Amino acid sequence: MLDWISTFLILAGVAFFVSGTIGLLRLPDLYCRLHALTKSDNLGHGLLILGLMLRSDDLLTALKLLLIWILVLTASAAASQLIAQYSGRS
Amino acid sequence: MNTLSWSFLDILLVIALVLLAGAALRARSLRQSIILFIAFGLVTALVWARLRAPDVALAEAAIGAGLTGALLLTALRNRPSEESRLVSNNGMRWGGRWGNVAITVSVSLVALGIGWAVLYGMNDTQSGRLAGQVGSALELSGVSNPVTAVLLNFRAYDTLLELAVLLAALLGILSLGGGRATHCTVDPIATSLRGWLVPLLILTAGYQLWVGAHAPGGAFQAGALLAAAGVVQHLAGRAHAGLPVGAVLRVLMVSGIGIFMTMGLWTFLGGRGFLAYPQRWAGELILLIELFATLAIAVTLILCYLGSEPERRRITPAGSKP
Amino acid sequence: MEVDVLVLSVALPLCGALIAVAWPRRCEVVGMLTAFAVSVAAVLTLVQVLVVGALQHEMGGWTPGLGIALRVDILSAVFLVLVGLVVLASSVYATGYFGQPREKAHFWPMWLLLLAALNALVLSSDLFNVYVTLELLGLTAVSLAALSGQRAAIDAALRYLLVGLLGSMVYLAGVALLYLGYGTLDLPAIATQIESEPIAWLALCLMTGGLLLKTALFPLHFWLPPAHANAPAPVSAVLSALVVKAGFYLVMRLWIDLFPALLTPSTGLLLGIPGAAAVLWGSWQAFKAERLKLLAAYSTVAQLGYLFLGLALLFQLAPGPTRDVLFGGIVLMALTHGFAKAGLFLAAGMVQKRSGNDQISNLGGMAQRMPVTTFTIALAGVALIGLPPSGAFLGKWQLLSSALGLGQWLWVIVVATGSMLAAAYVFRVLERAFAGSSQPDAPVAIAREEWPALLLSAIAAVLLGVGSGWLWPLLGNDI
Amino acid sequence: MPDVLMLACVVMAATLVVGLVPMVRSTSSVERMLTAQLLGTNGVGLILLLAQILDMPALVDVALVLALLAVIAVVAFTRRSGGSERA
Repeated sequence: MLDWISTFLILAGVAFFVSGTIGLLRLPDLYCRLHALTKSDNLGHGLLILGLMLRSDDLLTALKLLLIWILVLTASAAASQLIAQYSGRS
Repeated sequence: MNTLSWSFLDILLVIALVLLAGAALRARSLRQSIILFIAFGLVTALVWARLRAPDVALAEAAIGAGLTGALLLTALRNRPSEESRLVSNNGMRWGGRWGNVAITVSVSLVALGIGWAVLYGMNDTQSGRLAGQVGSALELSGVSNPVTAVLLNFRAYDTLLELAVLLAALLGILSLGGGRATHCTVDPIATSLRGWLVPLLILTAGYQLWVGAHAPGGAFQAGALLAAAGVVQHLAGRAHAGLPVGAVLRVLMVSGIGIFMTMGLWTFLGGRGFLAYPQRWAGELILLIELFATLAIAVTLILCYLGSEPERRRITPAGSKP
Repeated sequence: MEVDVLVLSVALPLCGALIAVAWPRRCEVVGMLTAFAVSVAAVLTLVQVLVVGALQHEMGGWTPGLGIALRVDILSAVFLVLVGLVVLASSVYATGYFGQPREKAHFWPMWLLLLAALNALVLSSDLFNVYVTLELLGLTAVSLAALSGQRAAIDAALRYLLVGLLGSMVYLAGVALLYLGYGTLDLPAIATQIESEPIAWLALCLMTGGLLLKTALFPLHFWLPPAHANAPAPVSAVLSALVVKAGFYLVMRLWIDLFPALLTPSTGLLLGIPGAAAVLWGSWQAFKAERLKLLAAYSTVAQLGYLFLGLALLFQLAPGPTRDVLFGGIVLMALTHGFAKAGLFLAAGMVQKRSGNDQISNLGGMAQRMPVTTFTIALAGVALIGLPPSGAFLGKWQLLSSALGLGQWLWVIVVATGSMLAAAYVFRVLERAFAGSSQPDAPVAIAREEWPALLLSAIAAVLLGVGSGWLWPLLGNDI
Repeated sequence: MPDVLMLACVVMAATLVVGLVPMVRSTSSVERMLTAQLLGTNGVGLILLLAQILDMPALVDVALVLALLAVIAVVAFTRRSGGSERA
C-alpha cells in the first residue's frame, strides 16, 4: 500500500516537472515562465521527495530528504525573487 | 525493459552534455558561456551519479556546478571593461572558420582514436586488478572508504602535491594582485539567504569531513562547501568573506601541506618511511590531516574568489570565520 | 639508520615554501637556506647512487602500484644535481635582483615550489604522479613568468598557461589509456607488460605529444620565446635551463624505459625531423633577434632540437657500446645547455638592469663596463656553439660520428649549419660588446650577481668537457 | 516497482534535455538563468531517484550539496555587476 502511494506521488511529481518545462517553453513572457518554474520547483520536487521519503530505509536519509526539500523551496523562492529583480533592473 | 531504460537515460544525458558543451563554446558573451558552463557541471555531476561514482559526483557538484561559476563570474567582473578577450589578439587567433574546422576535426579524430583503442584494449581483469589490491589492503589503511584510503593513505603523496598545486595557483593569483577590494551592495534577499545558508553549509562541510572515513565525502568536498560559505558571506556584503587577516590567514593557507609534511617528516625521521602512518592510529591521523586540508582548501578557494588578501583595517566580528 | 636522501629533494623545498608563505619577512633567508640544502641533498643522492646503485623509496610504505615509489638512477641523479646547482646559483642572483619586500614575498614561495616540482618530477616513477608534478611545475612556472606584471609578460604567461594545460591534459589522456590497458600506473610494471597494440600506440602518441608541447619542440615552440624573454632574469634562467628540459627528460624516460617494445628504428624520425627543423629555425631566429633575452630564448628552441635529433639517432642504433656512448653524449649536451643557458640569461638580466634594456644594438662598450658579465656571455657562447673545451663539443661530436656511422649525411649538414648560425649569433653579441662606447665608464662589479652566472657558464664551457670522463661509463651502464 | 522509478527517471532526463533547448537557443541571460534554475531542481530530483534505484544512499548527499550550491550561482549572477562595487 505504502509502495503504491509512494509511486503515485513520484509520478505526480514528475508530471509537474514535465508541465513546468512545457510552461517554460511555451509561455509568452518572463514572469509567466517564472510562475511555471516555481510550480515544478515547489510541487514537482515536493511530491517527488515525499514519495521517496516513504521509501527511505532509515530516519537519517528521510531527514536529509526533508532538508533538501526545505532547501530547494527556500532557495528557489529566493532565486526567483533575485531573477525577477535582476530582469527588472536590466 | 530495465537495460533499455538505462540506455535511454544514458543517451539523454550524453545529448545534454554535448549540447551544453557546444553551446558554451559558441555563446556570444563570456557571461552566457559561464551560465552554460555551470549547467554543464551540473549535468556532469548527474553523469557521475549515474556511473555509480558518488565521490566524483560530490566533488563535481560542489566545485563544478557550485563554486566554479562564482569564481568565473568574479574573474569576469574584475576584468578591465575595455578588454573583451582574455588574451589580446596577437598570435592566439586560430585562423577563423578554417581554424575551427581544423580543431573540430582533430579533436574528433583523437576522440575516435581513444574510443577505438578503448574498445580494442578493454581488459576487465587488468583494470580491475588495482581495485582488488586496494580492497585487500583497505583494512590496513585506517578507513573503510576506499576512495579516502587511496587519497590519504596509499597515494597520499599525490594528494600532498595536489595541495601544493592549489597553493601555487593561489600564490600566482595573489602575485598578480588583480582583484580589487570589492564591496558589494547589501541586498535584503542575499542577507537573509546568508542567515540560514552559511550555517547549513558549515554543518554540511563538517558532516562531509566526518563521513569521509567510511562513505563518500572528504576534505575536498568539505573544503569546497566551506569555501561556498565564504562566498555567500561576501555576496551578502561582507568584504572579508569571513576570513581572518594577516599571519593567521597565511598559516591557514599552508596548513594543509603543513600537516602533511609534519606527518611525513615525523614518520620519515622515525625510520618508517615518508607518510607511513603507524597502523594503529592511521584513522585518527587521516582525520587530522583532512581537517587541516579542509581549512586550507576552503581558505585557498575563498582567496581565489576574492583575488587578493583582505585588508587589515576592518576586522570582522569574532566568530564569523566560515 | 639509513636515510633515503632522495625524499629530502622533494620534502625540503616544500617545507621551505611553507615557511616562506607563512613568514614573508624572512622569505629570502628561508629560500637561500633551502636552495643550499637541496643542492647538498642532490649531491648526496648522486654519491649514494654512485656507491650503491639505483635507489627506491616507497611512499607511505606501500608497494609501488598500490602506492607511489620515488626512484633514482644515475640519470635522474645527474638531473637532480643540475637542478640543484642551477637553482642555487639563480637564487644567489635573485637576492640581488629582487629589491622590494613585496616582490620577494611573491617570488620566494613560488620559486621553492618550482624547485619541489622539478625534483619531484625527476624522481617520480608513477605516471599519474608525473602528471601532478607537471601541473605543479606548469603553474609555478607561469606565475613566475608573469611576476613582473607587465602587459607583455602577462600575455605571454597566459599563453604559456593555456599551452601547458593542453599539454598536460593530452598527457593525462595517454596515462588513462595505459591504466585501462595494463591496470597499473607504476612505470616499470607497465614496461614489463607493454606490447605493440593500439592502446599502447595511442598512449605513446598522446603522452609524447603533450610533453612535446611543454618542451616546445618545433613547431610547437611558438609560446616559448615571449614567455622566456619577458620573465624576470632568474626565472628565465630556470625556465630555459630546467623547465623545458623536464619535458625532454620525460620524453627520454618514456621512450627508453617504457615504450621500447613499440619502437622501430624509424619511429625516432618522428622526433628527429622536428628536431632538425628546430635547430635550423631556432638558430636563424636567434641570429635575427634584436634583444639579448629573445636571442637566448630562440637559442633554447634550437638547442632542444639537437637533443631530439640525438634521440632520433639513438633509436636507430642497436644496443651496445656505440649506443651507450651516444646516450652519454645527449645527456652531456642537455647538462651543458642547462648550465650555459642559465648563465646567459642571468648575464642578460644584468645587462638589462644596468642599461635599462637588452637591445643588442645598445651593447656597445659593455666589455669595459661589465667585464665579468661579458666574459660570462662569451663562455656561455662557447658552450652554445659547441667549441672544444665545452661539454656540448663532446656531445655534438658523438652526434656527428653516430650520424656518419649510420651513413646519414643530412643530420651532419643540419648540425653543421646550426653550429655555424650559433657562432654567428654569439659573435654578433660579442662584436657589439667589444665595440668602443661613447662614454667610457668605470668598470662595475657586483659579486653577488655576477659570480653565479660566471660559475654556471664556466661549468658548462670547461668543467663538463674536461671532467666528462667519469660521467660517460656510468651513463652507459644505465640503459 | 523499480521499473516505474526507472521510467520516472527517464522522463525526468527527457524534460531536462527539452528544458535545455531554451537555454542553448535563447539570447538573454535572464532566460538562461531561469532554465539553469529549473535544471538545478530537476537534477536534484534525478539524483534522488537514482539514489533510490541504485540503492546508493551516498547520492542523497550529492543532491544535498547540489541543492546547497545551486543557489549561490544565481546570487552571484544577479549581483549588480559593474556600477556600485567599482566606485
